[in-house]
Amino acid sequence: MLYVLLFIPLLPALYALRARETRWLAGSAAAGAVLSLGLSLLAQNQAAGPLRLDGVGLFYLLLTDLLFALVALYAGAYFQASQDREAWRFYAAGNLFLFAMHGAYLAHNLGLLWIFVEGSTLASALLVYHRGGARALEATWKYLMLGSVGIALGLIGVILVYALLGGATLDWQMARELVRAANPAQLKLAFAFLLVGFGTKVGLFPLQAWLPDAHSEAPSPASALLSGTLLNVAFYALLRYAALLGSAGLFGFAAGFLQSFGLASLLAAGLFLFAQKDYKRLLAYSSMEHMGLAIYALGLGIPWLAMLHTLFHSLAKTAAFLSAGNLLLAYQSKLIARVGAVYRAWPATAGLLVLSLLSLAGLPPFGLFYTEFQALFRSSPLAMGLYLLGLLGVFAGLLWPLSRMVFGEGPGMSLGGLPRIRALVVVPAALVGLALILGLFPPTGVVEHLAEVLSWKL
Amino acid sequence: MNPLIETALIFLGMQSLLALLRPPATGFLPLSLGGSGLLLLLAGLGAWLAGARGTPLDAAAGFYMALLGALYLGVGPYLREYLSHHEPSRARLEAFLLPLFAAAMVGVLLAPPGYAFLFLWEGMALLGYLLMALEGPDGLAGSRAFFLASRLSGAGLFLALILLAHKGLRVGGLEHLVWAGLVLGFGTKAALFPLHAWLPKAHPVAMSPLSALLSGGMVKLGLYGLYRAQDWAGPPPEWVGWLLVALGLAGAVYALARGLAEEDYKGVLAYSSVENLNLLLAALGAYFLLKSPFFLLAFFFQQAAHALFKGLLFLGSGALPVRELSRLGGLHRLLPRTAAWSFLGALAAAGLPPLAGFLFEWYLYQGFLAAPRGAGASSLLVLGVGVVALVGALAAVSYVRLFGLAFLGQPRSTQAMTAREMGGFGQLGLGVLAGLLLGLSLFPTALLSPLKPPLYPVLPLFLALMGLGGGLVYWVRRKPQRVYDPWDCGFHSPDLQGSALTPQMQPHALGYSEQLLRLFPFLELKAHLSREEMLAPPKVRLEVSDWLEVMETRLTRGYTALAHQVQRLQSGSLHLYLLLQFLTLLLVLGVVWR
Amino acid sequence: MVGRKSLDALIRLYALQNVLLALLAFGLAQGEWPLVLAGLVLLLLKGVLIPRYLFWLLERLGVSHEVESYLSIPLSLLLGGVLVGIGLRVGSSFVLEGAQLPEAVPVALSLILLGMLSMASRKKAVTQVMGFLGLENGVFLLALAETHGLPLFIELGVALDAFAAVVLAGVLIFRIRTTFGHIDTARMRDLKG
Amino acid sequence: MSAFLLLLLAPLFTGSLKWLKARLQNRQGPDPLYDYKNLLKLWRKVWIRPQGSSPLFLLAPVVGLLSTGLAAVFLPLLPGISFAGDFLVLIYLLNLGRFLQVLAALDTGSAFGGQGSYRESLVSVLAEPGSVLALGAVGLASGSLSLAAFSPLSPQNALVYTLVLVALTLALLAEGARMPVDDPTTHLELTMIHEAQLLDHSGPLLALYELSAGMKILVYIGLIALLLPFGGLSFPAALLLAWLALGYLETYGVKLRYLRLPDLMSYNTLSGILAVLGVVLRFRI
Repeated sequence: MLYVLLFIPLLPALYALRARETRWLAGSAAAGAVLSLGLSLLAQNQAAGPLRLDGVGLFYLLLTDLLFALVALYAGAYFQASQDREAWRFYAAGNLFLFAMHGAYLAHNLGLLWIFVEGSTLASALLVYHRGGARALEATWKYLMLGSVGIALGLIGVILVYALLGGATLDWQMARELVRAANPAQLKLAFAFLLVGFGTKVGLFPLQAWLPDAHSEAPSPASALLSGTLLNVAFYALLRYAALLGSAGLFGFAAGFLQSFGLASLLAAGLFLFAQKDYKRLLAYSSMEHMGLAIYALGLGIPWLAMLHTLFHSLAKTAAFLSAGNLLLAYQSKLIARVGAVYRAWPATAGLLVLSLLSLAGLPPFGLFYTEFQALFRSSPLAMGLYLLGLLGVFAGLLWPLSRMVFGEGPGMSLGGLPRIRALVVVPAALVGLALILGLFPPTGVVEHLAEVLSWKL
Repeated sequence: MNPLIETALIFLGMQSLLALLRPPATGFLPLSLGGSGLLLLLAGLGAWLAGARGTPLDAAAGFYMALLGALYLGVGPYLREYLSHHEPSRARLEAFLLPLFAAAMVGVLLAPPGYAFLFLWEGMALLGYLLMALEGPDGLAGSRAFFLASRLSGAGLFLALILLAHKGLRVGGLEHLVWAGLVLGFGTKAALFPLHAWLPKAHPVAMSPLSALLSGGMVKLGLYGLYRAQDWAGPPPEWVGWLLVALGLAGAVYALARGLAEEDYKGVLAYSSVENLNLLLAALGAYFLLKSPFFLLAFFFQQAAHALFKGLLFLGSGALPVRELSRLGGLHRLLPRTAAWSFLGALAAAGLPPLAGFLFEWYLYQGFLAAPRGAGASSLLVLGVGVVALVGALAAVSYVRLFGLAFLGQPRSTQAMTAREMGGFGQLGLGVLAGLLLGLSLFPTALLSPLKPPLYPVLPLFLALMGLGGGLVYWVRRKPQRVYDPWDCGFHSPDLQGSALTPQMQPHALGYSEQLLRLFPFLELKAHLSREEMLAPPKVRLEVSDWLEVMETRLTRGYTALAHQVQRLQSGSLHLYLLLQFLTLLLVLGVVWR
Repeated sequence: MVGRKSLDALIRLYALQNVLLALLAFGLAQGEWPLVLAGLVLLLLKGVLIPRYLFWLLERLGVSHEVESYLSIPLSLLLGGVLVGIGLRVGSSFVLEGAQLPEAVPVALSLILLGMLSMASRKKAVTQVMGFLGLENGVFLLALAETHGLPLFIELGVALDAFAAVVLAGVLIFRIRTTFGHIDTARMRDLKG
Repeated sequence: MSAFLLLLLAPLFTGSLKWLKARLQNRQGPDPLYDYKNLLKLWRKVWIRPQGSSPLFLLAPVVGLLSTGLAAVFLPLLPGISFAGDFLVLIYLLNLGRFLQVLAALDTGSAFGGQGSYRESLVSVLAEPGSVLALGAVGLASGSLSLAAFSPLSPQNALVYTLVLVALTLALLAEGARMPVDDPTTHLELTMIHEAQLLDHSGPLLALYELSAGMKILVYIGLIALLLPFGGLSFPAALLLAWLALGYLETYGVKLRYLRLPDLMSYNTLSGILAVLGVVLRFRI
């Protein structure tokens, strides 16, 4: 069953190489994702070979499949509206990407996890590249280089961990048992490599360089996938390793790093956001902020909180990127200064943009407000101060573009021929609605329950 | 919970729902918003007068709830008329958001300090922002400033309330940190100088009923928080009192002076709000220091009074055709009722007996005069008397200028000749607030009875003024009179049509206060001479530069420069990125080794 | 690898390095078939396939076979020397208990550092790929030195990933050549801020 | 009670002051009772309502007189109403009158009215802190905030009271629109402060204004009288002193440039501040 689950996405990927009709491509991709969504619910706690689906994996798998299905539907409308004849590239690469994601979440082996994370990098590089062009090429190249180096550093970490486990196994369950006997000093060393390696992919502060480039140059549905799902997978890897360190009794050591990197990302994101001129880069830096916050929450030793944070972030950010896609369709420019008066030109998109951005800014009634509150609640006064400062900076950075684009001056009604395809609005609306509901009733208990498999020890 | 409050909240919820389902649903506003206002007024007054303690409705919270209720009662009918002039799509959104905003404010009063409080606090800010942002490009800067300040306020509260929740942590200096957070959080919302900068930007751009709710209601919640925080965090450290008094008094003078340099009608009102709030904060601070009942009386009474008269004035401003004072004038002819309501509001706001504003100053003076004697620092509080007197005088001038330039004299522009009076519902809303204001002025004990207030003979004074004044007016009116043009130094000639006076000969908005502004060193007056044509007489344009605003601009510029510096890390050079990655690795490894 | 100015020489050096690595793997294998297999794959993939691919690439690209760097050759050598020094100096703390070949650990570290140096300093896209490959080799050597070698399927997966990355990079280099007319990554600086 | 007294005395005071000034300037001068006649004459005249003026035009003189009169009610020259904080009500009632007067000056939209309006505003801002502080200081020194309980000048409080008297005198000059703050006899509109606001009021309205202006001066004289140590004779003494001093001042003094007013009035504020501090920090001579 798990193998079926693993390979499901390859079918639509193969189909995408042959078919050219956008509607069918979107349908098949979404169907694949929905199918695996259902299957994964049935497959919890099953194991097969190096694969095993535990609570945390299930959580992220469900999230990924859900987002992928929605984004695939949206992408159908998006490529149709932008008259892109090469949508199949997106679906082929996207499904390959989904395959890698499935692999990563199903893998119960740290080595296999690494392989699939690297695979997701490659597949997502294809997503970023899409149809090419100078800027996309530049972004892809930088992404590939930085990502590869990062992941290679991560591999060093994996190797060191493997060696520390006595070269016996990389299986997650057994590793947790064995790691207690490992030399702590050298485990720390291994963690340093893992942190920088996977941290590059998560987009933590001084390692984030690829992130805004890739997010801004990819087609909007791909940006949504990158931000909503790709960052999660690297985060997931770090989550596993942090748990491993926890089993070894070294969590305190990891916590310092995680918290520092988290706060650094948050604070830096505020400054990056403040001077941003391109709204897709803006959203990318916001991703850096939220991954920083998730890492920080992880550093606090509350995995369920970090998971919840990534969940809310994924929902909101996907909605935001999809709304940004609508903007791009309507205004044909990624510059904030070129967009204005969206609330008159396209009220539905304006509403979605406002809600998703406010959600990202951590305002109630959305979930990020809850997770940020919980994280603050467990912080020391100093960290709390920095955290609040960072949140303010980020908010200041997001607020102006939001006001400017949605309510500021612009062409108003005169935008000719808006794409009137329902999915362009319905999909992000579904995401925002979900974010709203989950924000009002945060599924804390469920996530806590799922995170129990990490058997977190401080 | 109190069934009255529940019903009121249901009313508000229903209104929002209706706006969603059967747009624009503005017709229900008098009933829903106004009705909920009445219920809240009753429920709040009940709790306040009964002196309830703790949950569900504390006496202090009840006071504020009554205050909000009174505002809703007036704004509800007014809003129905006001929104009917908006496009239906926008009116629908406003009819949806406004009740939610109103409900959030009520919720803040009911919420215990903690997650729910912060949730509602930030939600309130969010709704306020959205309502303001719907104004479009004009409201951009204002709504942004409002939201930013709200988040700053939220940050302070996050800090304070979370530390408060960790009871075990409260050792040593943490107490001070809690209060610092509270002062930052609630102070920003209550426009504590110099954190007030957002208010004069935000309130003028909001639509008039919203300005009334913001200025009359929302900012008071900051004061509520600071007062109520005594229950949550225990008595404040001494520095809190001193800080509030010092900043409050300084801010009151500053705001009035700055308001005199303001040309926007609602801007002047906003600065007046800043003044009142700062004076209230000073009163609260002095209460923290001296525990004198006079300050408490002043504090509570003026909040109610300010809510009513500022609500009245802001609602009245909705009928103005333009906001610039230098383009208004003579509006009493076109808007006789609005002029009358605004006049009542201005009298109260200027702190003149027998209306409510004076009683506040009366209490404040007595409080400051009762400061302890001797060498202690608190004896210096007596100088507050002088500041209050200055503030009183400045406030009077400010309102003379506001009302005089807008409603009296000759119209200064063609727009000022096209104003239209509000219809029945609008007048009803204004009338409700005016009635409440008058009632509060004449029967202050009805509200203040829990505090056992001393009073001056306000009712006899009022009756004497009305009786004798009415008699005299009647008498004089019956005397022979003629209608003639105003005195123009005899330049009047039959060739000219009527008087030789032109509207441009009236004092200009800045000209009126120019001499006064020169008294205040933080305001720099600059006169610009400009000629439209070669031989035309030069026009003098006065410009005020405000030291505080200059600082603010510099701060923003500095921050932007910093952001640009940081952005240079993302220079586009892959090699730099790789180097950064390498250095990060080395850094982390270095830390591990150490 | 740091000092040479010719790309061809660089690729040959890389091939040689891989052959040596493969031999090392055989040496350490002690008859264990997974290691032998891994060594074989390595030999095939990295010793033969990738160098050939790179040569083919260079030919098709029609760019000069010269290394362009931010650093002059002496400086580059100097820095390389320093990094090797660091690698050898701190290498000991990377030697884990039960390492197979403790002596190789510092060498592996030096390789990794040198790989990163060449990636960060060299301008041509191809040279950056070369740097990455050097880095990868360092990682592989480390794996060999520290452990028995990773489990087979992991090893294969890793190799496949590396190969895919290089192929993808090659495709991208082609596109870069056709789009920009050069393969100088230092001049691709449109995306900033 | 005091209100009626002041109402009756006001025209006498202003009228005789004109007479005194004329005499000091070697002129014949009007009858000291001239103002009574003048007021009566004005009261009987037709009044002009300027084109487009508002009800405030009529209301201002009425309220002006009433508020001054009601303020005088709290002046305990004759037995009247008294309570803690009554001096504040007194001051603010005067403010009420001025508020309407200044507004009404803007009503006609004439250039001079506006000018007078903002000049008067400046004067009020300059004068008010000093007078309130001064009266507050007296209240503190007497241990009661009610005018009736104000203790008179004595060696113990001499320093404070001197300061208070300086402040109140300056306030009298400013609020009463006398030299050197304002010139009540000027006929040049450009230099007017108080008179400029009355330009359009005529007949009975002008009469009301004149009467209340006179009363306002007397109220301040009454306040000063409260501080004098002559018992029942304090008020007549204060009246006499003020009468002489004003006559003298307006004969030999010159009007201060309007822009220099803040310089003069800063003495007022300073005295007020010092007086209050003197009480609180117990300054002694």
